[in-house]
Amino acid sequence: MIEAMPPGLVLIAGAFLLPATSGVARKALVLALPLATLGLVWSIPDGPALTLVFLDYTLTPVEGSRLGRLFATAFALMAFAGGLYAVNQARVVEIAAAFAHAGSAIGVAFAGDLVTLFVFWELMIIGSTLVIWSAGTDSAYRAGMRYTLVHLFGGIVLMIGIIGHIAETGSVTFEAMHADSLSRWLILAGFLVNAGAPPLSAWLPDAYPEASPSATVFLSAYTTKTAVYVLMVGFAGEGVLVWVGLYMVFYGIIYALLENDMRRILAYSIINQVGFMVTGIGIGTQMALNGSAAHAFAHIIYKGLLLMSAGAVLHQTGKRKCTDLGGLFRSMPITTVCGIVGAMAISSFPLTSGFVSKDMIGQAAGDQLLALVWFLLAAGSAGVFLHAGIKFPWFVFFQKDSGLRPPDPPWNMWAAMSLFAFLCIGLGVYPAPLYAMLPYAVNYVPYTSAHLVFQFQLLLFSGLAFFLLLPQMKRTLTLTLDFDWFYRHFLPRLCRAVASRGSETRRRVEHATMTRIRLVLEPFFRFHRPEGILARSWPTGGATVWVAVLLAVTLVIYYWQGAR
Amino acid sequence: MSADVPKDDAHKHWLVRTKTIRRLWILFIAALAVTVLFDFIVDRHGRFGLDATFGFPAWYGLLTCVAMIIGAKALGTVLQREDTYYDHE
Amino acid sequence: MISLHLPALQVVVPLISAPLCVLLRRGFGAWLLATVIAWTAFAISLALLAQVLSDGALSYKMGGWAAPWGIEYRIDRLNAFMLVIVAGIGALVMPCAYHSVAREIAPERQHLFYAAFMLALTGLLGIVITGDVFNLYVFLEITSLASYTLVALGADRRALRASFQYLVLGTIGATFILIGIGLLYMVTGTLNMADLAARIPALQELRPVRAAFAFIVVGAGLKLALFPLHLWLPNAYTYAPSVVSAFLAATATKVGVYVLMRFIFTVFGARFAFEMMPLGEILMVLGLLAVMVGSLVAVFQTNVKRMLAYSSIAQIGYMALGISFASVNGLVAGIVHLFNHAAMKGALFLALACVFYRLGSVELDAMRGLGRRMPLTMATFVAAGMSLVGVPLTVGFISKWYLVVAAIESGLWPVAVIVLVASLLALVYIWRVVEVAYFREPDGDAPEVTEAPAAMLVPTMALAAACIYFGIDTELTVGVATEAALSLLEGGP
Amino acid sequence: MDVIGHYNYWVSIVLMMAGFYMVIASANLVKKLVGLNVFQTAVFLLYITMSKVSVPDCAIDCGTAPIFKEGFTVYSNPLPSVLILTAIVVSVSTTAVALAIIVRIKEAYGSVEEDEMLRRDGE
Repeated sequence: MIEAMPPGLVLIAGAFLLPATSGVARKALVLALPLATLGLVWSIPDGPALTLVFLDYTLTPVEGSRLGRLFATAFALMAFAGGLYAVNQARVVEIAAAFAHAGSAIGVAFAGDLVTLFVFWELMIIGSTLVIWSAGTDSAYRAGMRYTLVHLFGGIVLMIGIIGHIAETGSVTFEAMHADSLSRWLILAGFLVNAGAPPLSAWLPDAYPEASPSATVFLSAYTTKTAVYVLMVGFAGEGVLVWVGLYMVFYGIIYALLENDMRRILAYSIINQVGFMVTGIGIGTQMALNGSAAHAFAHIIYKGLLLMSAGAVLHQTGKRKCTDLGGLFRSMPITTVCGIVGAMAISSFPLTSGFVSKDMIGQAAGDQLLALVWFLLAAGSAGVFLHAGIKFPWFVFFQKDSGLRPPDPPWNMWAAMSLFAFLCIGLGVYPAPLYAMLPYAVNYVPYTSAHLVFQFQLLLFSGLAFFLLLPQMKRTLTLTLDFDWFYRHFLPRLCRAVASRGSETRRRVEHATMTRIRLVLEPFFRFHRPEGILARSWPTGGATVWVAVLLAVTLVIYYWQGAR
Repeated sequence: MSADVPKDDAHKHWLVRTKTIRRLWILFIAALAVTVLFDFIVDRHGRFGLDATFGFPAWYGLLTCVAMIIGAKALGTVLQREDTYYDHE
Repeated sequence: MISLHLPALQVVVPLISAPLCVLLRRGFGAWLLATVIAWTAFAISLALLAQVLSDGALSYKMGGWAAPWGIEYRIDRLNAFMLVIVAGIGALVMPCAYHSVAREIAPERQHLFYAAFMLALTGLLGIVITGDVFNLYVFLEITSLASYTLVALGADRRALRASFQYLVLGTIGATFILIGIGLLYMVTGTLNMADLAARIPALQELRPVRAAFAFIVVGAGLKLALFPLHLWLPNAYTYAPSVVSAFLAATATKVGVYVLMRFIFTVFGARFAFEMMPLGEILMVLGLLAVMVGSLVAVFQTNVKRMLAYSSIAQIGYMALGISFASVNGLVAGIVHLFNHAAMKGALFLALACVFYRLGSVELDAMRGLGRRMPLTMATFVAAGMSLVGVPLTVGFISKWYLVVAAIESGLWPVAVIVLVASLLALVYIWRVVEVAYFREPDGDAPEVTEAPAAMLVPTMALAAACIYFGIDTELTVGVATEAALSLLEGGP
Repeated sequence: MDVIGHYNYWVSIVLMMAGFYMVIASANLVKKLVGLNVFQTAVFLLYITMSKVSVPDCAIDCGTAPIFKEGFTVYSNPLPSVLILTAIVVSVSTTAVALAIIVRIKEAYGSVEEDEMLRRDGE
């Protein structure tokens, strides 16, 4: 019976349990729940493990697969490290929400049908919104609201797509499909919203940096990677994804280069990294899919690490802008080292996890002789080093001395960082366990002399470009307009304009109708009705006018219909 | 690298002393040279021709990075706003 | 023996209890009687549903007079289901009423409150159970008169204004229905629904039938607060006593929707309403407008009760939309949503009754930090609120799903989009409450409050639990709704 | 169409519209209520008028009250009159409730003019 339970439910149930506990019990629970989930994830065999009937459909809420297990493992690991990182500092509501979010993401990774997938998909949105809100600030509230709305919009697109797909095929199974009809295009679009694909990508850098230090760590792992997972299952080899992915790669780099907020730099860099994965999915060969899966796994760890180090800085200094930071390596050595390890890993420096995962995608592009894709991916790799590999550690830990001398963060935070730093290097040195988890057999050898030389040249000369153009990279107190301008600036104004027009119109209709009535009937009633009083409208009168209007309209329509 | 006044150097962290920085630059340039020189002994067997040229990753990485930085700056002139832009919602 | 007369007892028992409440002259005694009666009515309705589910539709001749001349009570799956909704909400609201009424209504009026409440319940049950159109009108007026009184008992003087407005519009609506019934009688010579259904197809070219149709649809539209005939509703729900809002929001408009369905499908027949008359288009346009306008206005309210009132208008729009598809899935969506909305709005308004009982206000600002001070109440509110949004694993999701399925079946993709976008707006206004209650600190001078009394909390939580339970186990609700929808579309009760 | 022959329907419709107009146009709650009553009365007339049975070859409308009497074979339908008695009861009750509410409004607001009430509530 136990293997029949969706493993994510452990975390979700735990989320409801957490607020009821306190003290040591709560801490023990925070650390134990993800590990229990991890155990459960590995106990689920391949194939459908549970079916149930819901509405008119037979669902498979739990279906084991290699790929699902890989993602679920990374999600559970992240929940553990994130829990450790947050256990003493974060509000309990934040950890609870984060666990619900993680549990739902694991639920998606094991969803065997589209309805289950959608259910967990929506639960993820709720969990993540609460994670953002737990920061308790006004800006977090507003950003969280925008975040939810964008995601629920994505959810709408997805739901319509799913229902349309079920109506067309009669099948609820979640399996490989092609974007060949409106409903499947909608499913693809719904997935891509969560992946941070254009044009709605702005939700990510908008919302994540507003959350609390530990909350951002949690957030970085689930939403986008779940999207990568579902794209990989549903739309592997869908050509358009190559270009979507490449756009994301360069979008992330360009915006990160312009950004001043350290966690927002990392947020753009998430889009950039997911871009690599999406490109891999678009290429769709076994090598490319292995690369995307491995990169997603590695990415969850090193991006978690980077955001932990940024979070540690924020927690210790209360500052988040690069213009306010700098020179922190003096007093925060552990954080600095961990941050650098994360930066190396994201740039796929040899001996880090990024090195053994990302270039599988480039290799796949090369094998398929996709010249343009290959060259762009190489340029993207260089750009990663530029914006995340150097820019982030340089402006936070080095550059000018900001005068700040905060100590390293509390033990649980640096323990979590050290764990992930260890994993980043461990997977880079000994990638066999990771390769063993990948969906297809791996025939890729990362450590060849050609690959090493290529990578060193590319990265070091990117570094040269950075230092040569350092004056150009000077931080400014600015933000960069993105698509969110439309719903943060333009739409609210439009709505306000429309709303005032709307109530004005209603008033006018009521007014005009009553004036008409007056014009017709005035002669009969003039003797007892002072001039002008009819021109005013009273609530009951106004409401009654609508009754009359509706009755008249329906009568006319019905008679006309009869006369035809 | 930085334009700090040398006379305070003694009080500074060793990593940001002018001398250390100069040494780091020398080390960096040496590393650059070594990686390029490795092109003579390692066959990187390119697939598309251009990527087989001498020191391709080096010059390609440098050029694309310069291009990306310039591109970003150019875009920034259009899209950057004061960071209080959205505060008056 | 008694089981034979259950249909009559369903109406007669609460009807008799009303004057008894007046005679008791004491709040507590009247409350006790009303509670016992409400639960008895609930038990009867459950027995009737069980009977109908096992034996099919049953007919009861009031006073032993045969059908076309006497009044017939005819109970099929749809109205058995409706009876359970109405009586169930009545039964759950009564335990809450004791504390809430004690706080909001003067002691010398409390027994009258219960009398009016029982009359309202009688009327609603009567509308649902009867198979005679004129009897339906009479019950409609019994409910309406009782509701005007109940609304007028609100503590704020604006309740009086709201009640009067409700009275004027409600009377117009009921009179429209009366006109429609008269026109139908004029051409068919019968008042029995089954008879009408049999005779109308031969007469549907006649103008009086068309006029009757227009009058009845508009009249029922007024009763169910279909946009733009909803203007009485926000004030009435906002200023009425808390339990009255809960009871009316959960039942009265639903019964209005039921009346509309009954007339459209049983009396006039789907072919006449949707093929000869463009009712589908009209309901769709009005439903969509209701959904959008109701939700949008709700977003900007600061009084949570008012916010929920506008949300009700939007939810009624969903039901109208479900009817407008005139397809099985559309009707299932409409009927299931009747039940779902009753459960979630009941829970939400009862949670607000708890809040009002402790805080004396349901303004958004007053609810700061309430999540910590009244955790169970607010948890209930959130659960029911999520259901309103249509989050998966709640009842709201089931309705939303069927509505979208129906829209896509009919090829109306944009309608599906609007339905779902409006659920986004629902999230916005529910989120506002969640955010204020859980993520804001209370003002320094906020009164120290504790959890609401158990008598109020338990029914509220029971309704919220229903919102979640029936969101997962849909066999009863969707099952009954599907069969009811099928029989409605076939025509005839 | 026989316009004059249907004069009883026309009366009923005119009354209905007049009542409706009063409900819409009057700010005074009592006048609104009177309008509502006129509106309902029009419906009573409609019901009564339709119960009168007319036969084509009769000199005048022939249906008589439903009392058996020699010489009369055509009787008017008694049922609508019965129905409308019920409706009249309903209408009286409505009026009573409305008047009670108006009395309380007068106590609470000191006015029965809708615009005045709105102003006193500051809306």
